[in-house]
Amino acid sequence: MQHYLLIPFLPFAAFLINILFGRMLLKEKAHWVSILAVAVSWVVSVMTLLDVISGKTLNQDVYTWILSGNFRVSVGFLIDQLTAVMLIVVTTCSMLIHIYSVGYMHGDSGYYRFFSYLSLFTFCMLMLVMANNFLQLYFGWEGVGLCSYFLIGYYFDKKSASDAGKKAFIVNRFGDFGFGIGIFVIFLTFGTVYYEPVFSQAAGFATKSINFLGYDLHLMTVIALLLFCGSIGKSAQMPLHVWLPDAMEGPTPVSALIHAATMVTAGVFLVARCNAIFSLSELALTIVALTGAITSLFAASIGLVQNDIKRIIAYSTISQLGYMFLACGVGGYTAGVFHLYTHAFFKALLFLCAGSVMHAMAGELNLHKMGGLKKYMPVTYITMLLASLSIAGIPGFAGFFSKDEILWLAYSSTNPVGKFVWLIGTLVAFLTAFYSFRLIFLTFHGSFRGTHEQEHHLHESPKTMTVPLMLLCIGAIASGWIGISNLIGELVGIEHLNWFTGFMQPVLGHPEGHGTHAEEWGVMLISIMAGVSGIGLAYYLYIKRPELPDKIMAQFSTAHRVLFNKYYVDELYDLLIIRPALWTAKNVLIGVGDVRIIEAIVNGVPASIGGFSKQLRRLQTGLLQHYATIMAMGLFVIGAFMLLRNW
Amino acid sequence: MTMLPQLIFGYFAAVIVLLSLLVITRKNPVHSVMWMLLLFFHIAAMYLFLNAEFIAAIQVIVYAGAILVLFLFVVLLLNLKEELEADRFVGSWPVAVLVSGGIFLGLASVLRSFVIGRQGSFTVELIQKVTHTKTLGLIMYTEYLFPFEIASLILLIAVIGAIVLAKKRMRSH
Amino acid sequence: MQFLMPDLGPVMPEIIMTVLTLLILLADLVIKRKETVALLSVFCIAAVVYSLKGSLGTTFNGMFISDGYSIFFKLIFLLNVIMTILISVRYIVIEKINFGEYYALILFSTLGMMIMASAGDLIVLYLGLELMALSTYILAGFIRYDVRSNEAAVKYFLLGAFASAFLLYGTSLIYGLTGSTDLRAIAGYIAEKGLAGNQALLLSMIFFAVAFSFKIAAVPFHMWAPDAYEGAPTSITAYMSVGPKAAGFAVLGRVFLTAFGSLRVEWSVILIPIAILTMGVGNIVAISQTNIKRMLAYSSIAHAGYILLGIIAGTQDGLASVMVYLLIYAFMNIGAFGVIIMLRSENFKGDSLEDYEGLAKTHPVAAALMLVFMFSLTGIPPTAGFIGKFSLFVSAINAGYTGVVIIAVIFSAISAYFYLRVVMLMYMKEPKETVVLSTSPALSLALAVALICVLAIGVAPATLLNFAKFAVAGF
Amino acid sequence: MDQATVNTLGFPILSLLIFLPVAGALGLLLMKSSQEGLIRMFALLVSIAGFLLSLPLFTAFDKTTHAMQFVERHAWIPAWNINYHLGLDGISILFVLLSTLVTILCILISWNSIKVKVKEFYISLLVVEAAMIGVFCSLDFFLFYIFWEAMLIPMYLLIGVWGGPNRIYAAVKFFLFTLVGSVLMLVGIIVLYLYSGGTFNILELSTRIYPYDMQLWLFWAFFAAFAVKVPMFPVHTWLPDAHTEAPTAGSVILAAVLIKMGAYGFLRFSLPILPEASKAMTPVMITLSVIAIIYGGIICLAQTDLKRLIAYSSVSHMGFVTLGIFALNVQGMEGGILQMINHGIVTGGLFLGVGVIYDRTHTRQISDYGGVASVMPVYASLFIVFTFASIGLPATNGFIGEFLILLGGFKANQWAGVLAASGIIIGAGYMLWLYQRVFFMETSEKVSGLHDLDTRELIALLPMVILIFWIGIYPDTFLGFMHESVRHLLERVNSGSAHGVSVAKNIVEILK
Amino acid sequence: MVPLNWYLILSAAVFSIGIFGFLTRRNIIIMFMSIELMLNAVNISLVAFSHYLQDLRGHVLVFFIITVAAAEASIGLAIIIALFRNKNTVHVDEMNEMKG
Repeated sequence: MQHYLLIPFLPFAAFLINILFGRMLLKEKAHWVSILAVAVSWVVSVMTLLDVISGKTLNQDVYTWILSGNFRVSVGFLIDQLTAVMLIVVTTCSMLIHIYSVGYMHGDSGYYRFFSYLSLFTFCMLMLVMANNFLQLYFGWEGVGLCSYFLIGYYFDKKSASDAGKKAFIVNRFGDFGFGIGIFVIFLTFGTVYYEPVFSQAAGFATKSINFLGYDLHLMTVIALLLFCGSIGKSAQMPLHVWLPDAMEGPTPVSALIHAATMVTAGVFLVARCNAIFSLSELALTIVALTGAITSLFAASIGLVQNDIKRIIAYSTISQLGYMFLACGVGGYTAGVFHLYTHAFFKALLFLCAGSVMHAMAGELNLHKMGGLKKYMPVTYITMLLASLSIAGIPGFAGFFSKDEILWLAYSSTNPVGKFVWLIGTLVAFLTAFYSFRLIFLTFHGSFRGTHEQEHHLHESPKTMTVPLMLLCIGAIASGWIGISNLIGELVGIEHLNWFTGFMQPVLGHPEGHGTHAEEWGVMLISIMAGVSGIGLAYYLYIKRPELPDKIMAQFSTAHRVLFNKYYVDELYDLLIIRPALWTAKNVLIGVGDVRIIEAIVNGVPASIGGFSKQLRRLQTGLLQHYATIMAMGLFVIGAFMLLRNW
Repeated sequence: MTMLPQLIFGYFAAVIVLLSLLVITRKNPVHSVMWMLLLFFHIAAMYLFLNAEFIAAIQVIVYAGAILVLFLFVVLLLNLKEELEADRFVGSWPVAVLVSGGIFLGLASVLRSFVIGRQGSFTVELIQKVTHTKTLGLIMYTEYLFPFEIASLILLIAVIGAIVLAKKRMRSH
Repeated sequence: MQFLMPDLGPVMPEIIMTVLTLLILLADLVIKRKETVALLSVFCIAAVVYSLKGSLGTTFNGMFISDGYSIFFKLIFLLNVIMTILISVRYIVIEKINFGEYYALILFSTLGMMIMASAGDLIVLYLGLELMALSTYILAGFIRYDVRSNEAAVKYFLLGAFASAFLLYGTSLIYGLTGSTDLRAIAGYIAEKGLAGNQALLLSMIFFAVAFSFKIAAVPFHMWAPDAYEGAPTSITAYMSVGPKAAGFAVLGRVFLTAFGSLRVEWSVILIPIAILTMGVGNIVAISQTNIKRMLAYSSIAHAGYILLGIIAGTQDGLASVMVYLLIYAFMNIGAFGVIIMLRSENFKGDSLEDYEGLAKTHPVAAALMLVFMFSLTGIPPTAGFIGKFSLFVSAINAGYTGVVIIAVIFSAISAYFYLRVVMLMYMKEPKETVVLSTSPALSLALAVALICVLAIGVAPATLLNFAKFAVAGF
Repeated sequence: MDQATVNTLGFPILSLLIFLPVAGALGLLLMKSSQEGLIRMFALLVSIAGFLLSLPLFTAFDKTTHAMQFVERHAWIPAWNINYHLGLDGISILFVLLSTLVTILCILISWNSIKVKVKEFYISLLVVEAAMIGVFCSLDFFLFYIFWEAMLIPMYLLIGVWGGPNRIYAAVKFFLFTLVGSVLMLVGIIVLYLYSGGTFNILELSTRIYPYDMQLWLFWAFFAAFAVKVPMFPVHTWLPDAHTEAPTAGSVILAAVLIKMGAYGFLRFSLPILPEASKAMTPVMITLSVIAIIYGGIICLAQTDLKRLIAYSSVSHMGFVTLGIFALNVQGMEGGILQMINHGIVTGGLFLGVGVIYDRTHTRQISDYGGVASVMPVYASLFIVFTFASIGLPATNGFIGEFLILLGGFKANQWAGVLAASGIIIGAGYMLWLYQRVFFMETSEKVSGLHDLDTRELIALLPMVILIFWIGIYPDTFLGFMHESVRHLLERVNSGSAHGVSVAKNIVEILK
Repeated sequence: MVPLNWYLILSAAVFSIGIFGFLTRRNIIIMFMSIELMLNAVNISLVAFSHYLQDLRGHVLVFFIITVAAAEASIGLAIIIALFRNKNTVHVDEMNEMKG
């Protein structure tokens, strides 16, 4: 099974080739290297998946990376069910998006650069999912962050783009801060940072507590929450979600690959990977669930009123990521990963479609400048519609199965907040359907609202772009079929229809819903209702009565403003963190600390010595008598002192 | 009769102190020199009183005869008129009073613990018998030959110095 | 009374020096080229140095002691005078004081120092001191047409005479107390009679401390130094800043450690504040100077403060470090003055700090020399200055004066400021006007010797240290 | 002397390393100032020869022992029992290699930018190199001090003669700051020497036991010298000025090697000689380190001057180093040592990079830049490597060092670990902001039309980039050197503490 | 018999008066004369000591002091004359070319 090494290192080789020779030699042909590499990776991934299905897993060290005292960590790979699924998700999406980019990025001055970043990203993401220890995970984790930084800021001459890249990286660092400390605690607890010994020993520490920063806390809760900090950052959960909408400054394929399908799901992956730890802490799970639920509602509500096509999808991503955490929080790791998997397809598809639209609209992003595009770009329209149906949870589409499983697990969970998060989940399902179709209707239906010039340019995208759309569309529809609820299986008479859950069981365990079949049917029905009614409402508001939204907006202008401004979170951070930091730096640390105190002493002492020197100089008057008097006084003082001392 | 030495000492001491004060307080330097001449004679007399005839002699010959004359020469070179119009003391003289007074008190106060050192062999009788000049000459040219030679060098430099510093040609080529 | 010819062996260097100097004085009458006189002087010194070798011993009833201690000091004096003569040759022509007496007086002055170093009797000490001092007064005022030189001489002379009076008063007191002027006899008598706590003895010691402090220019008896150094001919400034100071330390060490050996506690109580004040005033006032000669005068005051640490330590190591330091100081200080002299030309004083601006650009070699000497004066390794300071500090700490050493090192760090300013002016400023250097082979030789010794002692001080240790062993 | 092994190379490699640059400087001294091309070439050759000469250290070093290697010992000043005693162990060897490498790069980067007093410049540079190597090789405290101080002279000149507009102030500040610190150390050295009965041998001093009170005093005396050099908060203010005003080569040497000497001093002297005091002072040192990390980091946010920002970032990074060292555990200490190397490479690289652009634009104001990445893509991509290494991205050297330090720091003191880790966030903030302002956004007026790196500059920058990844990906090459030495050092520190406890117990008993 | 201390007090008095004169007079020549006063004070005590110690060393020293005083006078006055030639004054307070 040694060929697994090809999976990450081929993209890495592609990266090296592109970055070293791209500018001078490859230029317009740069994509070949990358695509070839990722395609081979994909093939090997599929082979790996087949191996895993046939029961072969692998945990192997390649070489010792860091060795210091009793701390040892290596570059090593763990290939199990979870990894295998992630490999498929990553390589598939990556490959399709690589192909898509050939068309999308055509003619860009940094063509080679773009592909080398994509390859690097693929490498890092694969290192992340294939790691067999926390530190390598961290390596991939930061590596994808780096690529995200590069790709968001790809159009670096735009201030907004470079700002967004920087923001993404720094906000992520806040999460990584906790993640890093989590790794320290893990090492200090278990004496190792390898998954295998950590997870297998975790149960033994279930009741242990730890003195953390002076507080006695439950050990597993501490570790789980610290790790979860990393997840919050990477997966853009509240309160570290602010970077993701801005990340849309990057080229659209990037948004699709990194900020929808793969990188942002790394947080979910982390929680799923560490389920052995999370499961030992009720409190941590509750917090995960609540964070996920609140984030999903929060993001969905913002998504309702945005006008920027990519931002809407971005908020939808945040919302869906929240969903996944919700799932994990109620113990449904499998469901979370399942949603991760389906989401990767339909969300990547949504983004790529949006990219296709942008391509046609010459970079225009405002929904209100679009309309009626379906006749110009039918492939885009249909694929996007199908993706939206999938995200809205319409039965039969991939999103339905994963979402339904999450909601059922939440509903039936023993966790005290289970019912609550179910309620929110259902509400979010409704909102998701609504804004997804608002997007569809405003973009593709009605009449074109842009300029004539734009209208003249409207066209369907080239084959390199539409073919990936269609391929992804298959995923968006069919990817869910491997995890159809056993309930439906019973209905149609197939036992263990939910193959996915079974497949994942060795890694993620098997959560059981605690409820009756009737309840389960009820939950499913409600979720379908939520989706359908969301679509209906969108249809009503944007097709039937297009004048109504403006009225509603006027009616609830305050609410709209709050939502439109994303609850002012960015402004809040600016006020609470950035400004105080800069102010402190300028006025306190430099102004007072360095200048008034340290430098005042540093320069003040010599200055006062200098001043003293000038004063002392004046004693040397040039007058002989004064000299003599000082001498005589010296004699007198010494004499008086000594004589009195020895009286 | 036993009081006589004390009385004589008292006279000389008083006059010496008085003359010293006069020397340093006269505005006219010529007067100072003159008072100093008188002072030196009194000191010489006191040396006689202490059985040091030779010292008394050179006190008169060298100090009064040579050094003071030198002083007088120089004083006469100066512009006396201007001298008489200018202040005689510097502004900081009160400090000097305190300091010099303090030093005097210090010097006087330690005398309390003064003890005389090891007695030598040159008793008054011996010196009177051989005469002071001879005894002094004897040890000067034997025991103190070395310092004596140094003193001769000092005088030599004094000559050189006086010539170098006072001769007419100021610059070399 | 039988007259026995005393043993003249120990005093032979002094005799040779006297005779040769007198011959030079006579030769001066017929020699027109004064450079020849300089050359003769150098030969004279060479002969004296040669004769030092076999001069160990005590003579004139203990009045003259030629031991390792004094021989080491004599080497310093002779080194000092030879360097001074070398840097003077061209300089006194420029200053238009090219008289043969100049050399004779320098030699006599050195003779005085040699006598001081060997003095075993207070009378000899006094006469040696006066021989040195009177010659130096004349030399300080040697530029007769220059008001500053006159002023320097007057101030130096009057204050020097004033200090001599103190010395004499101290001598008379101790004579009265012990009935002797011989240093060892005095020490013996004090020990015998247990006079150590006697107030009169204390007072006498204070007078000696004051008088010697004057000679080494220790605060507050340093007031003459800046003015005298600034006004005197530069070559003489160089000479004065090393020679009389070293001589002062020689007698300070000898008198305080021999005659007043039993008053160690008392005199260290006096000398410690004096040392601290000296370092403080010297270094601090030097900061605000604008004339380099004056700055080096203050620097020389400060160095006296450091050297006092060795005396305060009161051990053989301490004395050895004093000797080592003075020797090193002779090289670096005369080296620095050599560069200053180089800048002096017919119509250019060259003693203002501003004159050094951009020297590295116009005269890189001169600037580099000055750089080395300045860093050595600061005490930065690998120059000799560091070795000197180090040996002083070691002996002082070894004697238990860690606190004083801490103060000393802080002052030596402060001193970096003004030494560095010279380097800064030379290397980091642009030249204002082109300075013409007045070099001569003699000056170059002196500077080369100074440079080589400063670096060589800095890198390989072992020989010098062993020599000093050996020299002081019989003290 | 079981603590030292014989030199297996058969020739006095360390002496050669020290005196080769000195000989080179003397050679330069003999050249005519006008032959600038020849002077540069000669200096370059000397530095390359030095580097090649240092490579045998790398290969011949025996990693399985903590003993000193390549030892040379000759009597030097018998009067004070001072020896010319050189040797390397796992702690010091890497710095020697770093020094020889950095010198080459400095000469390359100064090739065209130094236009006046060229000869003096290269002489100073080579003398600095010799002194740096000497500091790391010395096994005699006196010898160490000589090199330590001797470095001040050429450094003073480098900053003061070839520096920026405010160079004189910076040079004097640098000199006085360090001098005040080191003279206090000198007193400490002498006290130690006298107490130990007259030896300056570091190995011997490191095996003695000293009274606790004395250790405390000595600790602070050493602290004065080392903390200034590091520089630790609050004696760091010379660094921004010195870095900012120094010419590129000066900044690089300062950043890469010179300020390491402070931390090295802690490792070589404070810890092994004064184990109990070091242990007792750990809280203070850790606090100061953490303050430096955060303080230096936040201040960077407000900097408008390119070099000044990097200088303050050095304060922050060196805070990590001291934190690691005083964590007093294996990870912290190895991380600290590695981070010293890393910081040398990364910050050295950053300064090299700044030098490249400064040569073209002659401005250090960040606001004058913008869009450099558009006109100088190769330069931008190398610079971003330095940027991310400075931030501590995994796979760069910065990560390995910082991770180990934080791990060690966290182990020693959780709060310290957590607070210091926040420095990583701040670091990302100011470095990325810096990069954005300089390289991204619209091309500014001053930047437009600049040509990209030429071969010489590329050669100067590439070794640093290679090292960044080498250490980041396979740090064992470097960490491997230190294991034994660090273990030995920690044993010494910890055994010392046992004694300290017993002393304390005795005191308590006596008081009772 | 006159006690030794009487002489010593006298000596101290004259010495102090000499110091006072030296510290206060503007005229250099008078300052110089003050120094001579101080030397004479020393001489008085030395001669007295010699007398009371029955020793001649004091006399020897006085002899040398007088010799040196003579030499000193010739040199000092020569210096003063040189100064007077350039500055046309013998007042110390006009002699502050160098200070600080």
